[in-house]
Amino acid sequence: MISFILYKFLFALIFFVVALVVAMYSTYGERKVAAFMQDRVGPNRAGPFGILQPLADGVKMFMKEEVIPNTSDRKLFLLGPSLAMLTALMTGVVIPWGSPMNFNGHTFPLQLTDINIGILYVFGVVSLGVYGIMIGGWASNNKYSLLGALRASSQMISYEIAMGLAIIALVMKTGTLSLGAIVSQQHHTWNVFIQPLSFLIFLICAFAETNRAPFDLPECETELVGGYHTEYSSMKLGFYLFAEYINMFISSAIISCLYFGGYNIPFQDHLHLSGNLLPILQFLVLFAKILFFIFFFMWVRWTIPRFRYDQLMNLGWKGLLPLAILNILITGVVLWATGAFK
Amino acid sequence: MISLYLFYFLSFVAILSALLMVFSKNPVHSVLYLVMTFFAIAGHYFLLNAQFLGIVHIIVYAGAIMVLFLYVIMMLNLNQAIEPMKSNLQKLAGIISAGVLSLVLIGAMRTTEIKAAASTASEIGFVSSLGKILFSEYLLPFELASILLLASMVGAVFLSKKELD
Amino acid sequence: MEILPHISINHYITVSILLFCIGVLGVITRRNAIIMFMCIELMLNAVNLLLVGFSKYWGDGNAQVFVFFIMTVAAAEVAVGLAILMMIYRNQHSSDIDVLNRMKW
Amino acid sequence: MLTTRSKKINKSEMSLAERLYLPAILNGMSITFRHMFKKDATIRYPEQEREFAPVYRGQHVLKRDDAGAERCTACGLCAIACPAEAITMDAAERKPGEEHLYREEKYASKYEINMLRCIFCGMCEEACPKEAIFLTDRIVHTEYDRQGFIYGKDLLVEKMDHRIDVSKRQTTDVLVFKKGDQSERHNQLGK
Repeated sequence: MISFILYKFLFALIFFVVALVVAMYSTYGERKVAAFMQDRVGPNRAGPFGILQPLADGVKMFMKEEVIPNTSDRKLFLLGPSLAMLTALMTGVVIPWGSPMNFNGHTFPLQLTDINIGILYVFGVVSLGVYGIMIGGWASNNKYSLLGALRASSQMISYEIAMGLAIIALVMKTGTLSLGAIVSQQHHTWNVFIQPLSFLIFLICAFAETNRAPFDLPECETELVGGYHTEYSSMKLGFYLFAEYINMFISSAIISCLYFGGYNIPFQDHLHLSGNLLPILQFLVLFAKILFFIFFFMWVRWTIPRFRYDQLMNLGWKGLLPLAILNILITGVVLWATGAFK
Repeated sequence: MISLYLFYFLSFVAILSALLMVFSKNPVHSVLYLVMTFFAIAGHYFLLNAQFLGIVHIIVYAGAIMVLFLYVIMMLNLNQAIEPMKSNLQKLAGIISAGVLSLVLIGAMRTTEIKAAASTASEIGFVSSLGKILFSEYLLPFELASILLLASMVGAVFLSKKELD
Repeated sequence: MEILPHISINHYITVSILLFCIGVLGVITRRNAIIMFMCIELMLNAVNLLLVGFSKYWGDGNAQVFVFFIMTVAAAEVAVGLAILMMIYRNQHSSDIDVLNRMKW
Repeated sequence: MLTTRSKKINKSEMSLAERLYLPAILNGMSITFRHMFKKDATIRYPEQEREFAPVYRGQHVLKRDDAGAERCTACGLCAIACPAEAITMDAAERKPGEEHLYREEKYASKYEINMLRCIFCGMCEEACPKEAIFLTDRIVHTEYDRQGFIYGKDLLVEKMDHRIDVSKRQTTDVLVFKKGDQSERHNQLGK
């Protein structure tokens, strides 16, 4: 029992560290990708190729003067970034990182918990993500922050619906809500080939839920100064930015797990891997998939301009929502025709 | 024993934050305290092994309904300064009547005899068993609920349109 | 009487009574229509908690389905209710329930 | 049509493929992806420096003649020509024994250019009848206060042991043009 708890604790700790490091290096990656796409070099001063840049940024963030506006709601002002960070990190609990490892007869699952409503859990935590932004934006007592907060909440609620409906079509096919089961089902065929429309809708909604360009209206520098984090400075601002990158990491992980086979390696059976080598390879493959999607997020950000607000709402309610319902309908008909319902 | 302590902890959080919700002057604080209450109630659901309801409770109440409340309060810019308050006498009367109500209800509970439980199947709260009931016995109400949601959506859009004519 | 080790159904009844009464208290003492609305949500949730408790007690899933429907209705109610409150606010520039003592304006 | 670059805009209804956005988005993404492998347009500045163009106009210099006497005669034509009104000067008369310092009988005792006002247009250079002021390929350095940007003679007149090469800007065309200009002017004065 104690060793079990210790293992889980250690696993959670490792996950946090990995998530934070990935988030840190995403900031570096973002600047590098942006630079490459714009025929520039990007950060290259701190360390070879600038790989120490995130550390320098972190030190800078910590050293900066912290400003808390006089007119702000102090407690909620502090609560905002912490909530954003908390909800960003909470989702990672259900991601399966590989098949279980074996050490002298003991099995160590590479998943923190495989609750049988894993997808609903993810969905629940994602729906809480808006609180960090709303509370921070409101507590700043600044009109730009408030506008950012309002935009964030309406945007996230709108896209949550389409996201949920997209997942429902997937769940109809998989027949389970557990992420572990969904990943192991994709041993032969990835879900993206079975549910391409669902994947597309989920991907677009993931952009909207993480407030990434082209859906970054809550922060929208050109219209709202800095949006919900206008009044934030120092590490509290860092928390907001970090939460965004962790969200990106987690959404990439969820997309890989739901649609791209998770830790499954293509043609895994032909490789004849055994023992603990397989989980390690699987972890690396999943990580590669995640990194690809993080790159994809950045790629899109530096390609597509920001939506206008009415376009955003139109896309969500008039585009993605009917499309998701249509997808459910098609899935239902196909499942009925193939005799999956008994 | 752990479950008992958990029960007391969750109940304490639920009741305390509910009270704070009623008594805090700032509407935004009220909303956040109510969210906390809902989390405690969701915790109760998990304790009772009603996983599906617990997570749906969080998604629907904390994730959607309370965000909507927060949204409206922020949009109308209701704050402490313009918050209408009742006189202290009215408040006292309210507290007394609510207290009396709770006393009556608890008294009624104490004198009522509840039949002993038949069986405690542990899997009733799971998605699969709940889904079976929902889509067999309660299929018609389920469909009606979807129509109700659609109607309310249309109604909300219609009501919040600025120009009706 | 026990539904979980050391927890009887009376525990849950008590908690839900208390939550319900706090909801009633809020409806009586507050004048802000939105807060009153939230108190009504709290009362609904007290009932939900009781239903889930009894569902566990009897080992019966029907009560949980009922809770599910209550949530649906609550969501619908909130959507329409908040829209109405917005309309009232637009006309009255106040969310004070005591202002709404006229039948028409 | 004001420019040759103007493009005809098609305002007809969008086709289904266009309304789907996706093809356009994919096209855009392929463009950005291709740019990832293109050669950088930037240079690493402190290590690498870009060469100045031969016509670069940087900080001014007040030239001395070959013997080391200042060429400027404080005629004020540069100050009149300056569109930004950045140049001021005081004239003084050369005393006997200062022939090795100043080429003409009159010289500028004070000559100041406000580098914050200067737009580096090169009009002073054009106006100068004595080949005294030139714009060079040197960069005006930053300062912490405005006073520091008012360059006096100490900064503008070239040092004896550190002559500044302005042959790049002193092209034969310029010389011929200026010579012709001067002779024309003399002719006009003669009339």
